[in-house]
Amino acid sequence: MSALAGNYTYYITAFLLAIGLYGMIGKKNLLKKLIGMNIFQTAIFLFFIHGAVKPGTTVPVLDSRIGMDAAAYINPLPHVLILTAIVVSVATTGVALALLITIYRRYGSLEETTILERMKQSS
Amino acid sequence: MPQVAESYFSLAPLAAVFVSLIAAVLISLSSRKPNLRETWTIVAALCKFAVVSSMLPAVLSGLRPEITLFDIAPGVSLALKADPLGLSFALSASLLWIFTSFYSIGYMRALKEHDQTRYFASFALCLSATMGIAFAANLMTFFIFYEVLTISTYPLVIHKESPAAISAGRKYLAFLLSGGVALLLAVGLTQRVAGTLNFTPGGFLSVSMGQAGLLALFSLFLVGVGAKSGLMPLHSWLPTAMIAPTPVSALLHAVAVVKAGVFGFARVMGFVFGPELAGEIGATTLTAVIAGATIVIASLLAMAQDNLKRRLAYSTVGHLSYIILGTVLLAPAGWLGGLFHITTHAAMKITLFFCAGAIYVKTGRENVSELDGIGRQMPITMAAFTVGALGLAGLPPVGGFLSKWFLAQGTVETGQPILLAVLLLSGLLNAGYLFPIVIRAFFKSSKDFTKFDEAAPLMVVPLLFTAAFSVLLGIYPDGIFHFYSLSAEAALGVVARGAP
Amino acid sequence: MSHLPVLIPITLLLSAFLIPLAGYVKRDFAFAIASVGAFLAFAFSLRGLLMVLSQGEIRYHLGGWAPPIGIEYVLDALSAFMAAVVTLIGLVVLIYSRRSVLHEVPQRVVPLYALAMLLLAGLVGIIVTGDLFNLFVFLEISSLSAYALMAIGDDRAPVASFRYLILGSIAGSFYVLGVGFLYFSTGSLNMADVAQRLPALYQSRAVAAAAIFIFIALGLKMALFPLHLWLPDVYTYAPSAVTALIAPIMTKVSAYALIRMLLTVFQPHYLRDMLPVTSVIAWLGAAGILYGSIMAIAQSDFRRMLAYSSVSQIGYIGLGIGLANPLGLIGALLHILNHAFMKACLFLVAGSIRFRTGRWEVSSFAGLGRKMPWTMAAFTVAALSMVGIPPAAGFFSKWYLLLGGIDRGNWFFVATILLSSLLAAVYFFRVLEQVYAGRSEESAFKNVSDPPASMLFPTIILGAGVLVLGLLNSIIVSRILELVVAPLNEPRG
Amino acid sequence: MRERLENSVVEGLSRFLVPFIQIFALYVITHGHYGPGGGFQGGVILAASMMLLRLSLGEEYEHRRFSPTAASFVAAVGILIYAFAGLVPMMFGGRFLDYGYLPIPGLSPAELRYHGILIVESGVGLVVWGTLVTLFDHLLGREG
Repeated sequence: MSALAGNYTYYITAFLLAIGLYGMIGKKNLLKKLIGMNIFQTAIFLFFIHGAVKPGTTVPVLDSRIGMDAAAYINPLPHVLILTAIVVSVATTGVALALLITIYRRYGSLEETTILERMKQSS
Repeated sequence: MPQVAESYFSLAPLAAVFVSLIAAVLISLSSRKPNLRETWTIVAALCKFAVVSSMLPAVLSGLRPEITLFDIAPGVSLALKADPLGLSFALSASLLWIFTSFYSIGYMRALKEHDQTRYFASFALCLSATMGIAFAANLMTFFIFYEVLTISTYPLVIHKESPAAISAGRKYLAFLLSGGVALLLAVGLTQRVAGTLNFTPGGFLSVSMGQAGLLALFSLFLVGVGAKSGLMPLHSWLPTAMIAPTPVSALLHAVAVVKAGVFGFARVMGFVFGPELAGEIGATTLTAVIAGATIVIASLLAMAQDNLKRRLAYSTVGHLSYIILGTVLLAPAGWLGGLFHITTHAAMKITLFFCAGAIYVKTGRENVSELDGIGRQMPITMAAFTVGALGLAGLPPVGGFLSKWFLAQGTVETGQPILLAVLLLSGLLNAGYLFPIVIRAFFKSSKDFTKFDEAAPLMVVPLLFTAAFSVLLGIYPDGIFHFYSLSAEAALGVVARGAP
Repeated sequence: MSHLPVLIPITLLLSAFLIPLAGYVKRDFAFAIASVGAFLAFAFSLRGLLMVLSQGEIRYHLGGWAPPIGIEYVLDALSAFMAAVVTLIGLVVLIYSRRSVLHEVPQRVVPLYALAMLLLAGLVGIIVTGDLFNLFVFLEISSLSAYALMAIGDDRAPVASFRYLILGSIAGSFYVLGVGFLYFSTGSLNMADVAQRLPALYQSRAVAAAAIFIFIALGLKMALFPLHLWLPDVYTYAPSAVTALIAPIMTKVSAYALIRMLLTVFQPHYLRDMLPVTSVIAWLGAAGILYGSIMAIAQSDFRRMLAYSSVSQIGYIGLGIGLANPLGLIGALLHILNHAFMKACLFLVAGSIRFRTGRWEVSSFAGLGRKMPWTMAAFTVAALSMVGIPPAAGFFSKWYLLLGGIDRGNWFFVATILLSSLLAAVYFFRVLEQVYAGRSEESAFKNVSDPPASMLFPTIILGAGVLVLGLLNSIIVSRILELVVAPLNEPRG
Repeated sequence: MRERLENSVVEGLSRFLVPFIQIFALYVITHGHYGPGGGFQGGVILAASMMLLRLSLGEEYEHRRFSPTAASFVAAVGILIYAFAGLVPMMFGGRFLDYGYLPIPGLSPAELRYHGILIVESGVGLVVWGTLVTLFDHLLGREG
């Protein structure tokens, strides 16, 4: 179990990645694909956050009690990276939702199968 | 031994290529004024011939006009150089282009063909590509103009725009592009194996590069160049391309395009591998077998063709293999015969195609069976046809006899009786499929050809000129344009590993 | 300290921000700012290229933070060459797009140009950045603007764009995952710094995982063969000006990133000998060449045919990278340039045909040869170049790839390169036949003629460019590309 | 959703809450550079307050107070502030985004970096605010 203790988050990340990937590729409903994408991206955020953690350290905000010793703070860089990744994820989801709305307005459904049928009929 | 030739910088080879390139542009721009357009073609033909013949004295005295433009790829430059072999091919092509331009003006106007601008522009483009092939100094330049020639002939093959023409175009492209791809691989391999692509008389490859590899490389070259020179398995595009207008079949499919293939073969055999190396790796026997077979089978097939142009096409396939046969014999006479046949065959075959065109324009008849008694109506045309037929069969007064004579001499010197037999047999076969036409024209009578009624002078005069030219080549081969000495010097250069 | 490396992306970003403002005042300002921005960016990248060739690479770090902490922008032979190509094609297509956009999506002009500039900024950012994570940010900027641009098209465009969004974000996330693995094993994000720290870690599985994730991600963005599923629909349903902007450069920039990873980050020795990554790419590239050509033959819609031919041409670039020998890589890099010109010209012709006749099926092109002579002349030159007929540019990239394949001694690759030019001949000459020798029955094309000068002139420039590139390719190769492939010449030790 | 919600409790509550939300949003923006928060988060809170008003008090009323064109105008201005905060140092000898070279008199480079971040954060706040409100209007707006 010691192997699991130290890095159980990696297993969770891998598990979430698998769910997200399945959601994106397996599901037929476009909105479910979008949800799958968000799960996928959250898994990666988890992976980065876990990478930044040092046992027994605190939030990387300068605290007079702890002083300037870097070892006392967790590694702030992955957090910054993930902040940007979150912005990107939100933007992608925003664009995806806008696309889904136009698709829904045009085809009246978000099921890929019905959309493809209606596309064939109209072409 | 002619002294070692040194090359001097001269713009002439480049000018030869550019003359018809500029003409092609001018032609396409002056599409609304037919007369101006036609004058561009004729002016370009005359200038090109002048430029090419201006190099004649220099090349004969052993100099080599050369121009290196720029590096087309690291280590490989776009370079043009006029050596005897290249000059004799360019000279015959440009001379015959003059006659063909007059002839095609008459032909196109007589039949009121559509899209004449595209026709004349691509014709000019083909000629500039032919000049590029003739004067290419290395394999890369040769390959570039080789492919440009394939593409610029395509619009001429599909000129009729009928479904048959389009499928002929597809077949034409399928064969020639696949040949081009094989040639590209061969050139690539040569670049990697030998490091250089420049033509050097006597070849620059050496047996140290592996016997089997070299034979494989040679067979790639054989396929690449063979497609255009109508070697037997790869020839079937030529008869179907006869759907093109007759001047196209006359100049391109008898003189420029197919001769480019055979000329390329001579370059590969003489200037890349070298006759001795080719002999060592067994390439000569391989080619001799294919060429011999092509000659015999093509002549037999020619007999079976009723359509006149298809019969001439198969005869071209046969005669091209004469030239290939010449390059296979290790004796200077063999090479001389082969190279000289490039010019003589061009003159004779173009005459026959011109006659076929004149007959078609005047009587609308294409098949040999419908030509009974045509001699009464078109005696001049049929007279020229007879001259051409005599030459092709290898009878004395016409040039064809001389080239066949040297070829035969070559086979005797190298002791190859089978090839000698093939040559003689094919002479008979040629007679077999050409003389019946002459006999049918003059000695059979028919009611619809009674009064004298020749085609337009614009077509008949070029006809007579080419016939006269073939006879000139027969009687006084080293005549005005020294074709004989050009071929002789090229042959000596290659076989005796002497001057380039 | 020259500002060039950062000036190229900024001018594009700035004009992307100015366009919405100017758009309120007057719609035409959008096009004006876009073309000024693109022209400035091209001028800077050209100047950068000349400076790099004379003085060597230019390094620039942002915000005063010296590398490896700060984000570093690098203009070396490879990135300056790519920046010049991308901005030039962007400029030419932008000039072309004015009339075409007004014709197809008149009510979306301002957002379209803002997004186009953002797309160009993102692509140029990927090229110029020397920081692994910054590359992810620019990758997402360009992808997001591409998703939005592609959705502007007709009814089926949003569906195609959504599928591309899903696949694109998978690629982006894989890339971030790969960078995460690299960061946690080497402790740095700067490419040069990571490159120094990696050799010691070549045995670790994390670095191997990073390499695999990054190459899958870039392979997907590059539409390398099995990962190309998004490409055909997107190129077919997006507005023609958008496809003309995206097709020639977007996949090439991911190919550039792949080459940057091969040459700079993971040394070629690692990816070629220790991990079979390059040979996998080579085999995928070769398979892509054949798949793309065969699928292109099967299409009747002209845009779809060009889309599949893009898949096969990207296969060439993949093959060139996969060969990982100097000549192969020169072939790949030259093909990035050649294909950008050829594909841009072909899509501009497609746009002009749509602008005049509104039809896409090849069968409806009968008689266009006479009605649109100049456009079809440019099309013929580009088509012949795609088939690989010398002296057009397409032939020479095939020439180097061929030599690279022969050097590598892999006859399947050599055969694929040669066979594909025959396959390309099939589907391009089928169109040429239709254009020049087709019988046009319906009289619908009575008043069809060449498109207006602002559309025709860029098409002609690109067509002529293909020829000029062919003749001058050895200057490009010897002056620029040979510098780029120098690291490949190291012994295999 | 688009008409005025005739429900006094929701209206009264939202009228009461919105000012406090907006002040908190400004607090988050301005304290972003050394504490949790920053331009992005502040902008989101600001936009949320706008959406709350749009949802509760109905679209027509709110559009007069903060119309969609104004929203995208604010977004454009915000991004330009950010861009010029990056460009201006380049004109004064620094590198792109190097706030130490901002031409504000009487401040040492360290303080300049401190305030530079504030300018950038306010720019980002405006952008996020404008963009999210535009996004909200388009997603729920009438025109397609």
